Amino acid sequence: MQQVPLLSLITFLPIIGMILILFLPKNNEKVIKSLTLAVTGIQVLLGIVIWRFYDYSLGGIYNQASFQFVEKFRWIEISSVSWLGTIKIDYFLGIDGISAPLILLTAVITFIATLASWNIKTSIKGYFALFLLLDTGMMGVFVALDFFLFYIFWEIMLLPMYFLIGIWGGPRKEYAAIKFFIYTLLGSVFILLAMIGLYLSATETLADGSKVFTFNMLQLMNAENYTADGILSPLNPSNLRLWAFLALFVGFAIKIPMFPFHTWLPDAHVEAPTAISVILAGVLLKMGTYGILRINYPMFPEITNQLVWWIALFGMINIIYGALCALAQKDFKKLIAYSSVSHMGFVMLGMASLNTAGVSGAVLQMFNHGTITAMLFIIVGIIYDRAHTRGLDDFGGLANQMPVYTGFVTIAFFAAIGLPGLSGFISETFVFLGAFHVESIRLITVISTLGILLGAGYMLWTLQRIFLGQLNPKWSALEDLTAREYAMLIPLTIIVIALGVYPSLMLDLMNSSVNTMVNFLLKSPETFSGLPF
Amino acid sequence: MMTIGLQHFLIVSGLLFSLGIFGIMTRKNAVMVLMGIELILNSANINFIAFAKYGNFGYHGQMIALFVIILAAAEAAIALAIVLNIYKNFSTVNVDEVNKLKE
Amino acid sequence: MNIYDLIFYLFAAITVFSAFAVVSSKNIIYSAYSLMLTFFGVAGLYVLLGADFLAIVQLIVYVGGILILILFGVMLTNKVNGMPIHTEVTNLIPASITIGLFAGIILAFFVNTNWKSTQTEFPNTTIVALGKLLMNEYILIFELLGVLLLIALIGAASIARKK
Amino acid sequence: MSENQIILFSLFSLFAPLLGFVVTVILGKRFKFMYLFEVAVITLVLLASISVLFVKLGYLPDTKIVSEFAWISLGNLPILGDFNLSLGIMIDNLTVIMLFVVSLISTLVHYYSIAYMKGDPRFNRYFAYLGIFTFSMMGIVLTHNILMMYIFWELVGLSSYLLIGFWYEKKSASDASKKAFIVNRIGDVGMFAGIMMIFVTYHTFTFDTIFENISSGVLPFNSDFWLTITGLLLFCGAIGKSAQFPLHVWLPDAMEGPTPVSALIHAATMVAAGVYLVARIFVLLTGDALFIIAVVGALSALIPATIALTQNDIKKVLAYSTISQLGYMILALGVGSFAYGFFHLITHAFFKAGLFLGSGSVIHSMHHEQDIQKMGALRKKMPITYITFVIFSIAIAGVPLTSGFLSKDGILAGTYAFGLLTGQWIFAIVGFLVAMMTAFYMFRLVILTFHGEARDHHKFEHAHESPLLMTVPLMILATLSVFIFYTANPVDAEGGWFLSKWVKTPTTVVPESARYSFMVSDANIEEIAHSEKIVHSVSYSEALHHAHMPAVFLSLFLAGLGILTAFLFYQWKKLNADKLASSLKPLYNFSYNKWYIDEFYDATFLAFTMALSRFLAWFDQTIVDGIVNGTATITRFFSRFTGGFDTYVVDGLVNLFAYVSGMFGLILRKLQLGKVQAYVVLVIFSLVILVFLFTNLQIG
Repeated sequence: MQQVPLLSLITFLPIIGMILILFLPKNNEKVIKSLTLAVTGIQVLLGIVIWRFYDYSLGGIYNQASFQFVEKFRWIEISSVSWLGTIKIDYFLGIDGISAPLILLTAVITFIATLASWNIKTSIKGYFALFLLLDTGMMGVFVALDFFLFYIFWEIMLLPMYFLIGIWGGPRKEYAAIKFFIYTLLGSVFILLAMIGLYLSATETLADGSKVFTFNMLQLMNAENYTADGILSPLNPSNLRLWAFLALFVGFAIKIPMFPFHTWLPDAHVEAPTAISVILAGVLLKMGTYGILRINYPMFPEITNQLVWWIALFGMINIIYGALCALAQKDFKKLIAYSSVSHMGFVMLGMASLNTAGVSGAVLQMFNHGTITAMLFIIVGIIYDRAHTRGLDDFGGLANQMPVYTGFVTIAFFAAIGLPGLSGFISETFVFLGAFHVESIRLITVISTLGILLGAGYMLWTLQRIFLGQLNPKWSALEDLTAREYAMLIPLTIIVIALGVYPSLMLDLMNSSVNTMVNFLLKSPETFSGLPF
Repeated sequence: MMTIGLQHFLIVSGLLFSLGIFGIMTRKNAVMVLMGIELILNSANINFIAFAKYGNFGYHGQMIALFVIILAAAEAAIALAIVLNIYKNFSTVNVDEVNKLKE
Repeated sequence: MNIYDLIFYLFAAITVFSAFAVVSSKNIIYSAYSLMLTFFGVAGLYVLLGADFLAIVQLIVYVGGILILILFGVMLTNKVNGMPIHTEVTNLIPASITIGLFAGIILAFFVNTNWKSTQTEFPNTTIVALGKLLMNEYILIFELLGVLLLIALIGAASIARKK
Repeated sequence: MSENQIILFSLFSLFAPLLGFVVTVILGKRFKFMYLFEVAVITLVLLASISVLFVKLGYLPDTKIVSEFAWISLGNLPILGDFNLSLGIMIDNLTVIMLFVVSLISTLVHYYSIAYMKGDPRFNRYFAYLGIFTFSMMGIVLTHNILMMYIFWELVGLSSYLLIGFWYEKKSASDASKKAFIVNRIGDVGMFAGIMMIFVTYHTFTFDTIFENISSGVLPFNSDFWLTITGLLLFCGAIGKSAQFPLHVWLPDAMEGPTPVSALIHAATMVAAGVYLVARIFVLLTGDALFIIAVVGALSALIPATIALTQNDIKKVLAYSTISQLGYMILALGVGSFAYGFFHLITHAFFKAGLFLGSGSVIHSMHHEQDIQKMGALRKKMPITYITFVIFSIAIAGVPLTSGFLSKDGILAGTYAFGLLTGQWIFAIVGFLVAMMTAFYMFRLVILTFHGEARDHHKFEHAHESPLLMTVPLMILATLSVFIFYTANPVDAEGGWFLSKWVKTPTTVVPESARYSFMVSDANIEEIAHSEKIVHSVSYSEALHHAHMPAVFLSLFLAGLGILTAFLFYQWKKLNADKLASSLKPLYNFSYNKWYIDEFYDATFLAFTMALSRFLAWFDQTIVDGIVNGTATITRFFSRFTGGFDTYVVDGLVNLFAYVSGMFGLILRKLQLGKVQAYVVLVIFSLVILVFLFTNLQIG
C-alpha cells in the first residue's frame, strides 16, 4: 500500500477534475456536475482506503518514521543563493492521528457540498472548477508536512473561496467576500512572517552532513536543529519566539475564528451559497485549530505551556459570547454561524488542557462540529431554497408540513446541543473532562459549561420558532425533502449517531498521536527552556 | 590547386551567406526575403557539416544541421502564415509598405 | 584533379550560381525554381561531406516542403493571371557595396585562417549513428522540436485564419 | 435462572424499547398499526422485568450483579493515567424494583394511551416516543456508572421534551417543552460539574469504584468540603429532574403534554429519577450535603403544597402534589431515612400514576376540560374512575391500610427521629404540615370533581365512563396501592419484606469527620447486614422506634383533619372557601400565582440573559465589526491619500520621465525608416565597419 501515493492522489485528484472541467463545453451542466460528484466520491473512497490501512499504533507529530503514507522528495533546490546558501524545499506529505480525521472530514464534507451545489444556476463551469481547486487546497493543508508546502496550500484555498463567495453569494456578497479575503490574508501575512523567521532559524542536516535551512515541520520541532543566532532560535537569548507564536496564533485564530477576529464569519456565512457555507464551517474553520495543533504547539512547546490559560480564556469567551450572540439573532443562518463560533470555543478549550482527554476532545470536536454544522447549514439551505427567507420569525409550524425534514433538524439540533447518543456530546464531554483536569483553567471550564445551557436555549428556541406552533398558511406549499437532500443528510446523520454511540471509531484513530503530542509538550519545554520570556 | 578541403566548403558557404543577405536587403517582396533567409540557413548548415567532417566534431555537427532544418521548416510555416496575414491586412507583401512598425 | 574535386566544383557552381539567380531574378517564380537548384547543390555538397542522411533530409524537407510552401505563398500573395510576376528592388547600390565588402571580409577570413584540419571518415551511411544519437543524447531536444513543430503548425494555422 | 440470564433479561428490557422506537418511528408513517409493535415490545419487557424481579429478590437478594464492556479504552495516558470508560449495568435490589415499576407503569400507560390518544394524527409517533422514554429510563435504572447515568439523564430529558411538546401546535405546549428541557439543563450543568469533579479525582465513573476510593480516604481535592460540594453538584441533577425547588417551575407547565405522559414521566418515573440518583450516590453524601438536601426537600415539599391548595386545574394540582411528594422523598433521604425515601418513591409511583390516569379518564370524558370548577358529581357517571381515584387519594393522604400511609408515615418518623437525634425539628414540622395540606387539597380535588352538583351541565351530560383499556390500568394501580404488597403489618412497614429484606440503608463511605454521627454503624456490620433493621446504626434505629408511634398518631390526626376540613369546605359547605380566600386575599393570591416564582425568573434570569445577548449582538455588530469596518475605512482614507500622492507625485515623476524620453524618441524617430531592409543594410554595414575598426585583420 505504501507504494501508492495515496495522499498525493487524494490531494490532486480534484485538480485533475478541474482541468477536465475546464476542457468541457460551458453548457454541459450535467457532465460537469457528475464529474465533480465522481471526483469527490472517489475522494471519499480514497479516504476510506486510507482509514482502512491506517496503523492506529503510530503516533506521528514529530517523528517522520511514525507518520503514515509519507511521500517525500526534493521539490525545489536552488544552490548557493547569495548568503542564504542552498534553498531546499521538500514535497513532504504524511498524516498522523491529528490530520487523519480531518482528511476523512474533508472528503465527506466536500462530497456532501457537491450535492449541495446542485442548484447553482449561474456559470456552473467556473463554480465547479473553483470548487475543486478549493478541495485541493483544503486537502493539501491537512497532508502537508513541509511548512512551505502548507503555506502554498493555505493560499490556494483562499482564492477560490473568495470567488465562490463573491460571485455566487447573496446580496452583500462583495462585502462579505472582500472581508473574508482581507481578514484571511492578514492572517496569512502573520503566518508567512513567522514561517520565514523559523526557516532562517533552523537547519536540517542532510545525508551528506551539510546543514541547510529547512521548512520541514518535523525538523522545526526539534530544538537541536536551531542555530545559535537564529531570530527564533531558543538558543538565542534575545529571541522573538513569543512574538512568532503570537503571529502564528493570530493567523490561525482568524480562521477559527476566535473572538475578536470572528466578525468575518457571520457575514461570509450569510452571503455564501449553501455548499460554500457547508465547506466554510465544516472544513475551513478546522484549519485554524489544526494549524495551532500542528505548528504552534510542537514548534513552540515552551510558550504553549505558558499561554494555555489565555487560550482557554479565549475559548471560554468564544463559547459564551458566541452562544449569547446566537441567542439574539433573527436570521437562521447567522444564528448557525454564531453557534459555530461557540462550538469552536470548545475546541480551543480542549486544546488548552494539554492532556489527552482534552486534546482528543478538541480533535473529535473538530470532526463532529464539521459534520454537525454541515448538517445545520444544509438544513438552512433547504429551507431557504424553498421559502427564500431565513428570518426565524417568518416561519412556524413547519413540523406538520415537512415532518421528515423536521426529524433531521431535530437530530442535528440536539447533536449541536450535545445530547448524549449523538456525536457532539462525546467531544464536549472530553473537552470538559480534560480541561477541568488542569488546575489553572478549572474555573474557566466551569464557566464554559454554561455554554451547553445557552446552546440548548438558542437551539430549542429556534426549533420552536420555525417548526412548532401553528403552520403559517404562507408555507402550506412547501415540499418535504427531495432525494438529493436525503442523500446529503442521511450520511451525516449516520456519522453523527455512529460517533455518538461508539466514539472509539475516531478516538482510536487519534489516540496515539494525541498521546505523542501530549508527551512531547510535556517533555520538550525542557529542551526549549532557559529562555527569557 | 590544392585538394578540396575545408576552405572550399567555407567559401561556398560564405558566398551563399552574402547572397542571402543581399537578397534580404534588396528585395521588397516578403517571400523573397524569406528565400534569402533560407539561403543563409543553408550556408550555415554547410558550415556545420563541413566542420563536422574536418573539425573533428563527429556527428554533432550533422545533428545541429538537422535541427536547423527542422527549425527552418517551422520558421517557414510561420513566416508564410504571417505573410498571408499581412497580405490580407495590407493587400501587399512589400515589406517597405508595411511600416506600421514605425508608429 | 580527381573526380571528387570535379564533383565538388560542379555542385559548388550549381549552388552559387543558382543562389545568385535567386537574388537577382526579377521574376519571383524564377527565383523560387532557382532556389530549388540551390538546395540540390547544397544537398550534393552534403553528400560530399559524408552526410548522406542530411542530404536526403535536405531534399525532402526543403525541396518537398519549404519550397512548396514558398510557392504557395507566392501564388496566394500575387494575383497570378498568366503575367510573369515581377518584384521590385530597393537599396541596390548601398546593398551591393555593403555585401561586396562583407563578402570580401568573410572570404578573407576563411581563406586566411589557418584551419586545423583533421578529416573524419564517416561510414557509408550515417543514419544508424544519427538515429542512436537522436534517441539518446538529443532526446530532449528532439522531443522539444517535435512540440515546436506542433506549436508552429497550430500557430501558423491560427495566424493564417485570423481575420 | 442464573446471573447471566438476569443480565440478559435486563439488557432486553433496556434495548427492546429502543428497537420499538426505531421501528415505530421509521415505519409508523407507512403502517397505521405500527403502535401495536411498540405495545407488544413493552409487554414483553414487563414480563422480562417481572421475572428478573422475582428471581433477583427471591433467590439472590444480597448479590450485586455487574456486567460491563469497554466503550472507550484509551489505555494508559500521560497525565491522566488509565483512561478506560466502560458501559455497564449493575443489578441490585433497587434496580430490579425500579425496573419493575418503570416497565409496569410504562406498560399500563401504553395500553391506556391506545384509548386515550385515539384519533390523534401522530398516534404512532406518540408510541415511538414512549418507547424511547422507556429505553432511557431503563438506562438510568440499570447503569453502573455516573457518566452513563448522565447520558440517559439527558435522553429522558429529550423524550420528556418530545412528549411535553407532543401537541406542538399549541404555543403553550412548545413553550413548556422548551422550558422543561432548559430548566433540566440547568440542573444537568451542575451535575456535569460534579461528574468532572469525580473524574478529576478518581479517573473513573463507576459508582462502586468511586465509593471504594472514598472509603479508602481519597477525596476530591483532599477535603471533606469538596466532597460535600461534589455531592451537592451531583444533586443538582436531581433538583432539575425531580423538579425540586428552585428548579420546580417546569413540571406544572409540563402538564401541557398528554395526560398519560404526565402519569408516566412527570409523576411516576422520570421525576423520580432524581430521587433514584440521590439514592445511588447516597453513600458519598456528607452530613452537610445531606442537610442541604433535606432543606431543599423540605422547601420543595412545602411550597408546592401551598400552591396546590388553590389551583383549579386538575392536572396542575396533581403536578404540584407530585413536586411536594418528591420533596418528601428528597427530605427523607436528606434526614437519612434512605429506605423510606425509596419506599415512598415506589408507592408514590403507583398511586400518583393512578391519579394522573384517573384525571386523564376524567379529562377524556369531559372533552378535555381540566378546570375542576366546571366538574362535579362525576361519581355517578364514572364509578370505576371515582373509586380508584378515591383509593389513590387516601393513599396519598396517608390513610391506614394504604401503601402511602406506610411510606409517608416512615418518612415522618424519619424526620421525627432526626429531630430527636439532632434537635432539628423544623423538618418534622414541615413534614407534618405538608401531610395535612396534602390531605386537604387531595380531597378538595376529589370533592370538587366527583361530588356535589354538576357545574357544567352540558359537559356533564356527555360525560361517560372510560373504556376498559383505560379503567383496567386504574384498577391494577389501585390494587398496588394497598399495603399488602409491601408488608403484612398495615401500620408499620419496618419488618415487612419490602424494607427488611429488599431495601436497606447502605453504609456510608464518607469519612468520619464529615458524616452524621448517628449514621455510623455502631454494631457489627455483618450482624446488621442480616438483621431485619433498615438502618445500620443502633442509635438511629432506636430513635426511629421512638419516633414511630408519635408519628403515626400525629400524621393520622393531621390527615384526618385535612380531609375533614376539605369536606367542611366543599362537601357540606359549612365553611365558605371564597370568603376565606377573600379575607386572606394576599396569601390567596400569592398561592394562586405560584409564589410568583415564574414571574421572578422571567424578570431576572431570563430578562438578564436576553438583554445580555441583545447587547452582545449589538456589541458584535457595532463595536467589534465596527472596529473592523473602521479599520477598513481608515485604510481606505489613507489609501486615498497615498493614492493622491501616487497620482500626483510618484506618477508625476514617472510621467515627467516618460515625457522626456518621449521627446528624445521624437527626435530619434526621424532616423527611423520603418523598413526592414534598410535596417539590415545598416546592421551589416555597421558590422563591416566594426570589423575594420576592431579586428587586427591581416589579409594575406
